[in-house]
Amino acid sequence: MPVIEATLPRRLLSTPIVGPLAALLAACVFFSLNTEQFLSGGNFSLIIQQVMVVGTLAIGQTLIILTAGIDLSNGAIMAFGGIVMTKLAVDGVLPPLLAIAAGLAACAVFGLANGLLVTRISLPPFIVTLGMLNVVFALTHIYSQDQTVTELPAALTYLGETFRLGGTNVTYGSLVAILLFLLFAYLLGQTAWGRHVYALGNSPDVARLSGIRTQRLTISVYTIAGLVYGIAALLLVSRTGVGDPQAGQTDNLDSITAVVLGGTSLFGGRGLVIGTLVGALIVGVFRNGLQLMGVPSIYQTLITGILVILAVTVDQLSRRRTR
Amino acid sequence: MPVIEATLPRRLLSTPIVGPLAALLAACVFFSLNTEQFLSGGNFSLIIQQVMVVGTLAIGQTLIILTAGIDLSNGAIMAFGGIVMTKLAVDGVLPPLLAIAAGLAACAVFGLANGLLVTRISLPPFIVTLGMLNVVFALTHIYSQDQTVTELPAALTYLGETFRLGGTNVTYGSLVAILLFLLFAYLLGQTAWGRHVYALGNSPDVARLSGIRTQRLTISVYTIAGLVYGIAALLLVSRTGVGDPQAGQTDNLDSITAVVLGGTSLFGGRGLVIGTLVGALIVGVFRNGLQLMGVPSIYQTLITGILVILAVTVDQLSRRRTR
Amino acid sequence: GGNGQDTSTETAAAKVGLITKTETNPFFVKMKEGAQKAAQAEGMELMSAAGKFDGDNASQITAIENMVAAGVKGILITPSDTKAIVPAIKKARDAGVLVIALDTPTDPQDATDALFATDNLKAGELIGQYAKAAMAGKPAKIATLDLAPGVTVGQLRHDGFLKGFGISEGDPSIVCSQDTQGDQSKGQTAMENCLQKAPDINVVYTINEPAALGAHTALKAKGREKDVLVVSVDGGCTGVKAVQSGQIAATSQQYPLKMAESGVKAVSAFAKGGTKSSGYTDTGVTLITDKDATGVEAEDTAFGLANCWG
Amino acid sequence: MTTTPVLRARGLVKRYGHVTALDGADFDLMPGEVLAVIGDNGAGKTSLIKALTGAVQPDEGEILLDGRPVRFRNPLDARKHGIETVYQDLAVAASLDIATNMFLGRELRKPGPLGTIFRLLDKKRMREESARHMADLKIGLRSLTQAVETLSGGQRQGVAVARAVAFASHVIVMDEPTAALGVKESGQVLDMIKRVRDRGLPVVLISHNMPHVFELADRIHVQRLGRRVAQLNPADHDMAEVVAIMTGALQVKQDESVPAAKDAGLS
Amino acid sequence: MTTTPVLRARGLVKRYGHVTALDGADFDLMPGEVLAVIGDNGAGKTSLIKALTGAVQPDEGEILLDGRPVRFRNPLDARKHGIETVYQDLAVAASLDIATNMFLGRELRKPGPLGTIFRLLDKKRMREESARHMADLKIGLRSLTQAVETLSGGQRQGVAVARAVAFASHVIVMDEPTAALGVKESGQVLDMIKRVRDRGLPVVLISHNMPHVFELADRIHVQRLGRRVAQLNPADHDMAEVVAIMTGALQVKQDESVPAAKDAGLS
Ligand SMILES: Nc1ncnc2c1ncn2[C@@H]1O[C@H](COP(=O)(O)OP(=O)(O)OP(=O)(O)O)[C@@H](O)[C@H]1O
Ligand SMILES: Nc1ncnc2c1ncn2[C@@H]1O[C@H](COP(=O)(O)OP(=O)(O)OP(=O)(O)O)[C@@H](O)[C@H]1O
Ligand SMILES: [Mg+2]
Ligand SMILES: [Mg+2]
Repeated sequence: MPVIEATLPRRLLSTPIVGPLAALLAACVFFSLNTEQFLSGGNFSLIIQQVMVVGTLAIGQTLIILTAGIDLSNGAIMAFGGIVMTKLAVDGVLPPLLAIAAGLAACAVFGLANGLLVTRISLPPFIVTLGMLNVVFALTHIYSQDQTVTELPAALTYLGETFRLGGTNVTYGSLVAILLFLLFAYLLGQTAWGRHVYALGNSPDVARLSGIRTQRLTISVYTIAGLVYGIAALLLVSRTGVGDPQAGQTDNLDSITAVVLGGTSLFGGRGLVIGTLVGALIVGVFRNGLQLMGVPSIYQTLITGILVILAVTVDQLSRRRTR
Repeated sequence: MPVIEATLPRRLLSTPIVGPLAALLAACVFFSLNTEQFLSGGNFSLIIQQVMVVGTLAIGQTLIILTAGIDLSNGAIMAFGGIVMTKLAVDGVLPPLLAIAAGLAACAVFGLANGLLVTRISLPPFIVTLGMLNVVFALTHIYSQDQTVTELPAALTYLGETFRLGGTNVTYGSLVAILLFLLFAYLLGQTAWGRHVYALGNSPDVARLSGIRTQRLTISVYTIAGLVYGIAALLLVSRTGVGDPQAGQTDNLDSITAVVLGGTSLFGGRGLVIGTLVGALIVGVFRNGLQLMGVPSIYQTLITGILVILAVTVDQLSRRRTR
Repeated sequence: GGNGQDTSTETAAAKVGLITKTETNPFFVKMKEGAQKAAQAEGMELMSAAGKFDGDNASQITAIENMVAAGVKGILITPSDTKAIVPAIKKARDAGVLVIALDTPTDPQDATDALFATDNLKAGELIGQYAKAAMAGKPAKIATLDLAPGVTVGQLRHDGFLKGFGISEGDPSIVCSQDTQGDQSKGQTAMENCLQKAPDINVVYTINEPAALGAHTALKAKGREKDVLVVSVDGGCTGVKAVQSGQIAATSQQYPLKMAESGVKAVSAFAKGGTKSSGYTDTGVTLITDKDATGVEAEDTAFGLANCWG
Repeated sequence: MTTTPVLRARGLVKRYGHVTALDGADFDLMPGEVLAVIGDNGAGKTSLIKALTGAVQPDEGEILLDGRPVRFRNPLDARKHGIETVYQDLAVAASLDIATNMFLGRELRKPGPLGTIFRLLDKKRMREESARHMADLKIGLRSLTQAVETLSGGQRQGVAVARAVAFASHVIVMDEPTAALGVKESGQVLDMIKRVRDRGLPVVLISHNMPHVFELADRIHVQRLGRRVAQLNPADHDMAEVVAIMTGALQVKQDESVPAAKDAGLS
Repeated sequence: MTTTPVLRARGLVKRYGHVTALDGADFDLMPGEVLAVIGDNGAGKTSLIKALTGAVQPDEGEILLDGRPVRFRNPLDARKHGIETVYQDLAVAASLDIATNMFLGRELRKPGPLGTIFRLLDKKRMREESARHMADLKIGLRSLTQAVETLSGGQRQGVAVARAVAFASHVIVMDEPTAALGVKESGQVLDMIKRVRDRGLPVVLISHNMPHVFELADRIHVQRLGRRVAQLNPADHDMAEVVAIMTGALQVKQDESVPAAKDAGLS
């Protein structure tokens, strides 16, 4: 039998990103028709600013979910990282750039701890990160003494500054988040490391027997995810201008929502990080659009819930058709 | 080769409940030695009262996790059920017992809805129940208009009454919760339905090809879980004496913690509902004991986090030894 | 942020935004109702938003941005994080939006144009003074059922109570402190464990009335409901009724409806004539009790029920 | 038309996305015969028997059981008609023990009210009966309460085969039942198939093992590129010829209406 | 001692809980030979080769590669020594495509800085090389970018075998590589094994298929109850005898120190 490459349109249809993209477009069209203010460069720039923190957390979450894991501790780790970098800088313990580096390192260390527990003792990621969530949350409040850190040096809020792009103000932070998505799309799609992550999520046994050092790989994934949460912490700090010990408490589920809306399978091994970006944008567009329409917030919660289910339903049904 | 039954001690050691039980005992010994008030019938009765709501939620959670699902909506469904039964009774729409029945039915209906979405559209349980969490949460607040329902008729608080058992006051609610655990231990261990739940969690394909109606079974599991959440709602109402729209917001993760501490695998197909009881008690004993020792709340969070990880670690290591 | 310029036409009603800490706490629900009514009276359109939990700063920032983008004239906000919200408020004000803090001041207070609020420290202080007087020199064993780590209101009320009672943090008379998230069943569990730890507790400070009712249930189970003094803050109708029936000895009543009404009116005035209101308007706090303790100014529950919210 | 086929299918089509697994396949199983289904990897053998036993729904085509059109919506439907199947790769539930697997989906309950009202399982009887069935197949196992995941591949397959043989009342379908089995165990399965055939029950046997096929089969169904390309009587052809037909090296004129050797199966 | 065994093991023990899978097993693979490992289901064949290739750690015993003691802590260690293994049941990652599976764990990077600095994969070259290897085995596949989960069982096995053959430089171990394969594909795998042997590479072949064993094997290692009970020269025994030894019906005197037919393997 000859080796035939699948024709392009078919491959496109079976790509898991089509469903989420369609949902995003539909939402944008709907809100453009129903509100005056939705369709503008400024508003889109705003939406991106609003989702970039959860979106960045969701990058790390994507990595972990691709390995068939899950991370409930990412929001808490981000909050801790934010406190570390702001407090060290404001207290004058370290110069701002080193303080940022220390915050990133702290996040990476918690990621590493998750990874070690998942691999060395083979605990389920759900329970490891659930425990870590409590631990890091407590450490954040103990270390910060529950005080919001203010009056940050400029270096910490630099990414909150804007530059003009085609008549619209865009923050450097948005750009960093987008670049991070592209970087991880590259790493997952074009490098051996990415291939191994997918293989690991498919079947740890097969991956191990194929000569992949699965423990080391898993640890690398959790540590890199931790580092990405550190970047999310920096984005959050630069966006809000403060170090906030209360940050991120619902971001674990929000980031998982983004990943799943983006078409990544919670069973691991299937998904695209660019889908996660789309998923995060879907949530952001809905929150922004509903707000612009003046929908009361409890109904926003209701609609968000329905839409999460609806979006994955549409995605699922469209995939079934192409099977 | 002859068919030899495994010898008893070995079987006992490989039973997944030994680890959790050991952890529970260790905790009890520790707190007995470190506080004066821990070791008393009254205190144990108290701990059981405190964990019975989450424990009952965790029964439903166990069923769902055994099918390799997960339920993030259980606390929200319970809150809704509590509001329905108290509001209908207090507003005089229905006599108290019928109001209770309506509350149970409402919970079962949400369970059914979860089950239908999981089976008919084959959506991942995580995302279905995450969406449902938002939907039910919003409905609870819309329906209750955010008012706590008070001045309940006696029927609704009857299970909060106590009877004396060996010198200790025990609530009827505690008894109901314990009986529920025994009932589900029976259903899972001694009936065909239970076997099918385990088989389904092992591999849906194998279960289906073995002639199990997997869709119907899954729907039955989610619906029964919903009904159990309804019972949890009644226990909560009878314990607190009010219908509280704010109830249960962290109970989803708490119930999962109980299930996992009880030795049930998040991958489905392995676990015991009695383990879940032990898991719930571990959490309750720690919260109670730490409080008796006068540990500040934030350190309690820290210690709980560490202990969740530690308990599953010990469990995992002990299992590894018997492999 | 702050790029969403005002594109609304003259015919459309002017918009006012209300951002509360959470969307489900009856206190904020009442506040929203008051704002809704006032907005209708003023011919304005109300937009509302809330954080997902007490202390959720990020959601409040997002809400401010979206409201500015929607072209509101003014924003009323109960800041979840008094410091962390300041930069976002500044951006909104730079975009020409009037920002008024309700219930809780920002830190610094002049980060908003105006503040319509209750003094939470004072609310705590009142019940602290009341408890001190009611104990009449008896040695106190105090349990505090607090909110959650790091939430400003909780901290202020707690500190106020201690101040009113005349003790400081770490005083040996405080025998048990527990977080309750302001939740009734968590309040009950916390009280049960406190009683287990120190059965002779005789004063209970609670962050709000649901926690107080939870504590009452726990006390009742131990047969202690008669001889333990429970004090609280909020003044919701359920709470005042509990004071009336003696479950709670006293509560500090606040007036969310008044805050919201005044806020909407101020925004309306700004939208029509451009006058920005400023400064601090105390919407008042009143101690409600039926068991007068000498020397502490208080109103009875009849007054409380007439003025309660929720 | 002297004999009605027990199981008959016409024009079955099954597509998976852009792959057509079945492309108008026919099928006939005569009473009491052992029908071997052979074909290259990917020829659609598994797809064919999955369509016949309710495990997948064919996109087109019809299925007749004892001459009557049937539609199996799921494997249980087929099982209710006495059709037992050993599926390739998907035979047993890993964490459950052997006895539970044997009786999965048809558990025995205790006699009396314990069973009817309390739905209590009769574990002892299920264990005993399992032990008996396993002993028939002479599959050596250390313990029947052992989880299936601790068994070797061959032992697992043995459990699945023993189950099908124990419960079939109409047709047995086996998708490569001996693929993972040792020589001794394979021999036992083959003996078992013979015994089943001697009971008068027809057997569909998918196998790549030509010696096994020639040892057992009364007729051979040759599947190629999603359809039946020949029905052969093993007595008329030697192994090399059959393999040549299967791989497409040799073409045969297909006698469509009447199964090529419809009376060969009556031993 | 004229020839050093390529791979040698003495007294391997592996316990799983209360099951002893390997009970002091010995093993010898001579240069350039095809060594068949046969035994009943559960005899410990898979456990033996897993211990030899780093997939599990034996509890006791030693392993020598070219006469030097080695310890493989994981399959990668073994692979680095040029030992390639096709594991029973666990060959491929389901959601990844064929080319990715072929090169899993040893991906090719683009030449130049794109590869060294940017770690960019050379997908085109991997696809081309995979296509070449698959063509060698004549396994018909519609598309190399197809996910492996859409392949039939046999096609999957083909991918795994092609991968091992493509990369082995020292020893190839195959655990029932033809169990799921069709006649044609089996033949191709057997041909492939012969070609590998002709290159001088020794092959360990676990199989239940006696005709295949007799067609290929230079020596036969008989595993029984967790240990090696005999090493046979297929020229000295007929199939029935070998099967009898395997099942324990016949006992042989074991010549321990010198492999029974150590020079038979040099073709
Ligand atoms: N679930 C599926 N999704 C996509 N394609 C499939 C699926 N199942 C089977 N196929 C395709 O259908 C074709 C027929 O597969 P089938 O499993 O029926 O073959 P087979 O004859 O049983 O092969 P084997 O002898 O290897 O078991 C193959 O090309 C396979 O790739
Ligand atoms: N992971 C495991 N846990 C428990 N027992 C195991 C495990 N793996 C293998 N065994 C046991 O070890 C023994 C040997 O198994 P092994 O898989 O090595 O046999 P085998 O010779 O390869 O059999 P087959 O021909 O069926 O593949 C069996 O009795 C099996 O039950
Ligand atoms: Mg097949
Ligand atoms: Mg094997």
